[in-house]
Amino acid sequence: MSDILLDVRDLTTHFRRPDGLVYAVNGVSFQVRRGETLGIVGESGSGKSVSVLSILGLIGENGKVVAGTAEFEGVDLLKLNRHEMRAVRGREIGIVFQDPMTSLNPIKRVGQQVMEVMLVHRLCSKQEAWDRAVALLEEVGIADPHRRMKNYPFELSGGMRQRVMIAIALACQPKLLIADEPTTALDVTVQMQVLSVLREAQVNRQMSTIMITHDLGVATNLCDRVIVMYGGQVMESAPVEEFVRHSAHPYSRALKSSILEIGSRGRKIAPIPGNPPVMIEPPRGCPFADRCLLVTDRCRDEIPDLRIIAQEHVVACHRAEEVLEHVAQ
Amino acid sequence: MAIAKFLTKRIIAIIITTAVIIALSYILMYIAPGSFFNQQQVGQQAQTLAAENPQAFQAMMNDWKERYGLDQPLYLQIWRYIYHCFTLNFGTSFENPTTPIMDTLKSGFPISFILALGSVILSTIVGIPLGILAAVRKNTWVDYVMTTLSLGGQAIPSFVFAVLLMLVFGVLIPIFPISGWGSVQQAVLPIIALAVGNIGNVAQYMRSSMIDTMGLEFIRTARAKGVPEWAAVLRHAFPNSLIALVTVIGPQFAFTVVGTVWIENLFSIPGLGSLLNQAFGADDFPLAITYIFILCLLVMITNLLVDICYTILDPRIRLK
Amino acid sequence: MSHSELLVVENLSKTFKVPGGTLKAVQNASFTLGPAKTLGLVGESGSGKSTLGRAVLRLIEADSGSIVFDGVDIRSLSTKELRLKRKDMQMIFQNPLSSLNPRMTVERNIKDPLIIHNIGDAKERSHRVRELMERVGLSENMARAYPTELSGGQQQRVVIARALALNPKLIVCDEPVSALDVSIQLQIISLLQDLQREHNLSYIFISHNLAVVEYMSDAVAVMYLSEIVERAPVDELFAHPQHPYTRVLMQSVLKVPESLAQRSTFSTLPGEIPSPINPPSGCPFHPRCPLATDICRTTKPEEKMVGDQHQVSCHQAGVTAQVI
Amino acid sequence: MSVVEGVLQADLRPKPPASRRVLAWRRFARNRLAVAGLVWVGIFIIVGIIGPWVAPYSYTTTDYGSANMGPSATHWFGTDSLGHDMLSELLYSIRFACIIGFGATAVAFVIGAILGLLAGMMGGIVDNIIMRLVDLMFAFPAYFLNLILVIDLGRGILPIFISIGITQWSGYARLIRGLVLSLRGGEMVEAAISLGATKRYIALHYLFPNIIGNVIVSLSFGIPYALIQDAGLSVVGLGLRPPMPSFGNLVTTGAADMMGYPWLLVFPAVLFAITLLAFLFVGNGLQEAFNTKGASK
Repeated sequence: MSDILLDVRDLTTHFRRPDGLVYAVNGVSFQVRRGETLGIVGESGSGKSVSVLSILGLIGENGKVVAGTAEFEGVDLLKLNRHEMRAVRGREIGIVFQDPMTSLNPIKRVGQQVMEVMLVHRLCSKQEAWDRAVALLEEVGIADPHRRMKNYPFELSGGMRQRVMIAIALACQPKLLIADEPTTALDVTVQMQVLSVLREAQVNRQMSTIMITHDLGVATNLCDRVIVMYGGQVMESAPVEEFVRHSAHPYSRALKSSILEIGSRGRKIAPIPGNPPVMIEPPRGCPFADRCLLVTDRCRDEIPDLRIIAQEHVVACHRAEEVLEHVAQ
Repeated sequence: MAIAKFLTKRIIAIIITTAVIIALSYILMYIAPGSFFNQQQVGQQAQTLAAENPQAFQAMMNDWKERYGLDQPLYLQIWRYIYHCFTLNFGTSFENPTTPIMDTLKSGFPISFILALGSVILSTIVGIPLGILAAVRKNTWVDYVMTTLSLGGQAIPSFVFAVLLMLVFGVLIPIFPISGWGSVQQAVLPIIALAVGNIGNVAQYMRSSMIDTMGLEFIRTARAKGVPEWAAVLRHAFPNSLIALVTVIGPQFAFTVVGTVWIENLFSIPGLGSLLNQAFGADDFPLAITYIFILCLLVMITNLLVDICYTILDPRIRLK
Repeated sequence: MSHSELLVVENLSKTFKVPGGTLKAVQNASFTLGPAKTLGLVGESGSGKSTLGRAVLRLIEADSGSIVFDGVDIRSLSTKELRLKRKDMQMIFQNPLSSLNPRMTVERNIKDPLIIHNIGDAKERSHRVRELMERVGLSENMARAYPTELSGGQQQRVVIARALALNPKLIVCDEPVSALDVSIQLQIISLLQDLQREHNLSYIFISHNLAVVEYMSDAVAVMYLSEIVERAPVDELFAHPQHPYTRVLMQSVLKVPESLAQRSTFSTLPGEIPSPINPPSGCPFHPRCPLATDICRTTKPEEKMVGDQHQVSCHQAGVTAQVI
Repeated sequence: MSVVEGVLQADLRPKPPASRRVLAWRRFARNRLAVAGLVWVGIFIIVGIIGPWVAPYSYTTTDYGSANMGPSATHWFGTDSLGHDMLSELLYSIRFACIIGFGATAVAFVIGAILGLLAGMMGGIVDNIIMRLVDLMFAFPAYFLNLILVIDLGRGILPIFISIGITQWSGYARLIRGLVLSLRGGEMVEAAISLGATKRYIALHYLFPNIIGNVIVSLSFGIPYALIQDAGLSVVGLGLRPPMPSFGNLVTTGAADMMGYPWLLVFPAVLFAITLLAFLFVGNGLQEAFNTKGASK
């Protein structure tokens, strides 16, 4: 059995808009190993969500994968027909979305919604599904699960709803859990609760997790490996320890210094100038070039390839070595 | 308990509103120049009587006024009518002083009701699938054809459509009778004529409601669970869209009942509509008030039912 | 003391009527704010921080309490007087797009306060708008664009320019960076700080993010369930947080760890903020508080001084300083 | 100078100042049915204005000698049982339909807008009273109120469009109140208040421009609705007093003779149907162009 669970190569996804194409994802490659938690970090418009959701065909009717492969246990998900894809969704790969307020069907009971995923994949009888759903709710930390099964989503708090979403995603014992900004819409204390539920589930179940987030703090505290995306491309990918110490992409470093931590007071801050790109033209050169302090003419004309600069550490920057040298000094 | 309180509140509101509407209608008819309370209402013979024997005429007029309460002050007249309406004692019409209006209602109302109900059921059964189909096939020719047809259905008033139906299926290809009432065949054309506009309305509303719902995130969740597309549409999107649709179907029923008056005239159906010309064309105000009372009550009861439907369809809404 | 203060708020309370009863949005909030200073108002959703910010500007009418701004009792002003006074106190919103008029160009939006208060002639106004746009970092060619055509960061700059147009003394910033990307957040924070220095602005800076509040503020008030539970100068608060809730909030700010060993355990409070319609008895925080004792369940803690200008409402404050 | 402004200038990509109106028009123009509808409506209005001058006969001209004739060179659309020229009747019908359709909608809109604005801006007891009135109007079968009002006011053009207007205002009132309320509670108006704007200024510069799109859409659906109401009056013989022609009158009399003289029915019925359809297409197109929801009736 291969160590790689999901192998995405050269994924390219476009969106059709009335005023033209949006080049959302441009040749993204990444791998997810068995049992690992992968963090994909980026700002809005970086393509972090699209690159993962397009593998499962969940990007809406205007989005289209135009190139690439995504092998999940050796099977290219992008070549599956509708029927085969359905067998993967929810069964092999579970997903937790950002906003628990809108991600649950407002007029169906919570229990039904957890049971549905098991019944759709014909895992068990209705009775058994009920028992399993109760156990799942308990696992994600919902008190009094028997009563909660009969509640409607509007009767639950935001944190509880997100726990229900996690229960749905875990219900079929998926090999991969995708969490798309699962804490962004929640209060800070509740964010902590949900992160801890996710970490526990990941440890207990030995599954792989992809954590999509804009928050470098979440990624570096939760994940084994971090991928930084910008302008629909992978900028850098490294194990978390390597990443926090030796990140080699100017964008990664800028992102890190953009995070205010307690104790930042009085520190001189240097915001990244400019705005994230709107990808209405095909990429030409490094997408970060406009905002990069180290930019050269080459950066504007030539898309940097992902290069290995240390073990398991790849970076897409023409001047990565200089960045590292500069840090070392 | 909550239901009892809710119903009580609503029923009181219905009674008050209906009473206000009766009063308003009465006053509006009372002030109408030269109609409703005109002496002509007592009939042709009375005119000759007035010329020949003024005294006898006066006596007859007094008798007539007394019968309809016209000898009393206006507010008492209004009160009398409200009271009579709620006790279902509608009296007799000017035109036909021997037959109680209630008898006419008993024979006419069920016919109009069946027509309206039939058309609403037909339009719901046909309109909902059409709307869903158009939503699922959004921006394809199916959608365009559906949208155009449903706009067409709404644009053409039911009486115009009725006339066209009579022309085609009654005259050119005579497969359905175009007048009378009593057999199932006779009900076909009028019900279709009434339903066409409603079908368009329901279909278009269903379409836009489904498109909205299909764009919501819980549909994406359903897909992410591996739910087949048809189930995402029918089990998740449809029930949520239905909530919005109830808003349209409810008032539509009442509106259709009004629409029956035109259709009944055209198809010579002895429903409530046949009385309409008499009530308003011949200024027969006891009949007119009865009409308004019945329809107003129907509208309000439908609204009440719609609200109850909401609470059944949507757990978030509680009876208040 | 209040002589040197720009803003003195005392015992401000606001209750809303809602279907299920009454919602106490703000209870007995008191604080002071000096000129060119920033008060950070931190709390989670439903803590009442936004209501408090709006009540200070009388965008929401408080039920009781007093607001003295610039020596004037704001709550006793007539509608007309208040309108004129608004020149001195402005607001910046969380969602810039929804606070701008979508049917007006950027230029017209920024010019709006000048038109409302009839300041300058057409030429002077245009000149002022250019000046403001340049100052907040908007290029001239955006003047004729509509707000929806700008990015979130640019929209927030328009809002800031509009608030600056009248040369206010106080700006209430309600989560001004929460809706923005990380890199843009820092730009806006930096801009707000520069503007504060240049114009001697005072800010009430409302945020759920303790790190941002720490960075911006001179003093911080922590709100929980419609009450200010702890208030202190920023250094004091972060050095000696007294309220258990403050400490939890501090832990909830994730920092990028130096090594795997330093990673957060995500330990936190159980439960979520209770409904302000039915607040718990005693201390509002007791159902979630790890230090809660019987007295916390029954008796509401009084505000007490635990250090220089450091106030806290907690029975356990000072008794236990151990980390939660 | 801070880092921010210095570097910012570079990447602000200049955008062409595309006006919202232009964008809305482009969206509308993409909808071919809507454009076709608009063309028809345009012709309809022009005919409504010049019709009486180009009409070959007056609607009062009766010519028993040539009654019930089919379409011919002298009478393009034939004649009716009184020898009225059908073409002329139709041209006058269009004129009267224009006046009644636009007039009734204007009356309804003026009443609805005033009450809706009052309810939305004042709130409290005023809002309560106006909304109870709206509820009452929704419960009152509009058609019957219409009939009574026509009986009260008479069967001329002016009384008819006033009557229809009086029965149709509640929808506009509810729409405008809803829009005002949703805006009034929003951050945009809050921002305007914090700038020190007066109520009048807010209504004029903030509320009005932001609700006008929905209102236009609603009006475009209101006109055909008023025309249907007008025709409905004719069905029970309470439409425009003959000999004044109207679509309702023509269709109703045409239907009575449809076996013998089908042209008397076909021309007015088809013309009427196409006109209503054209208005609906325009309304639909506007709805998409302004991207408004729930503004239709």
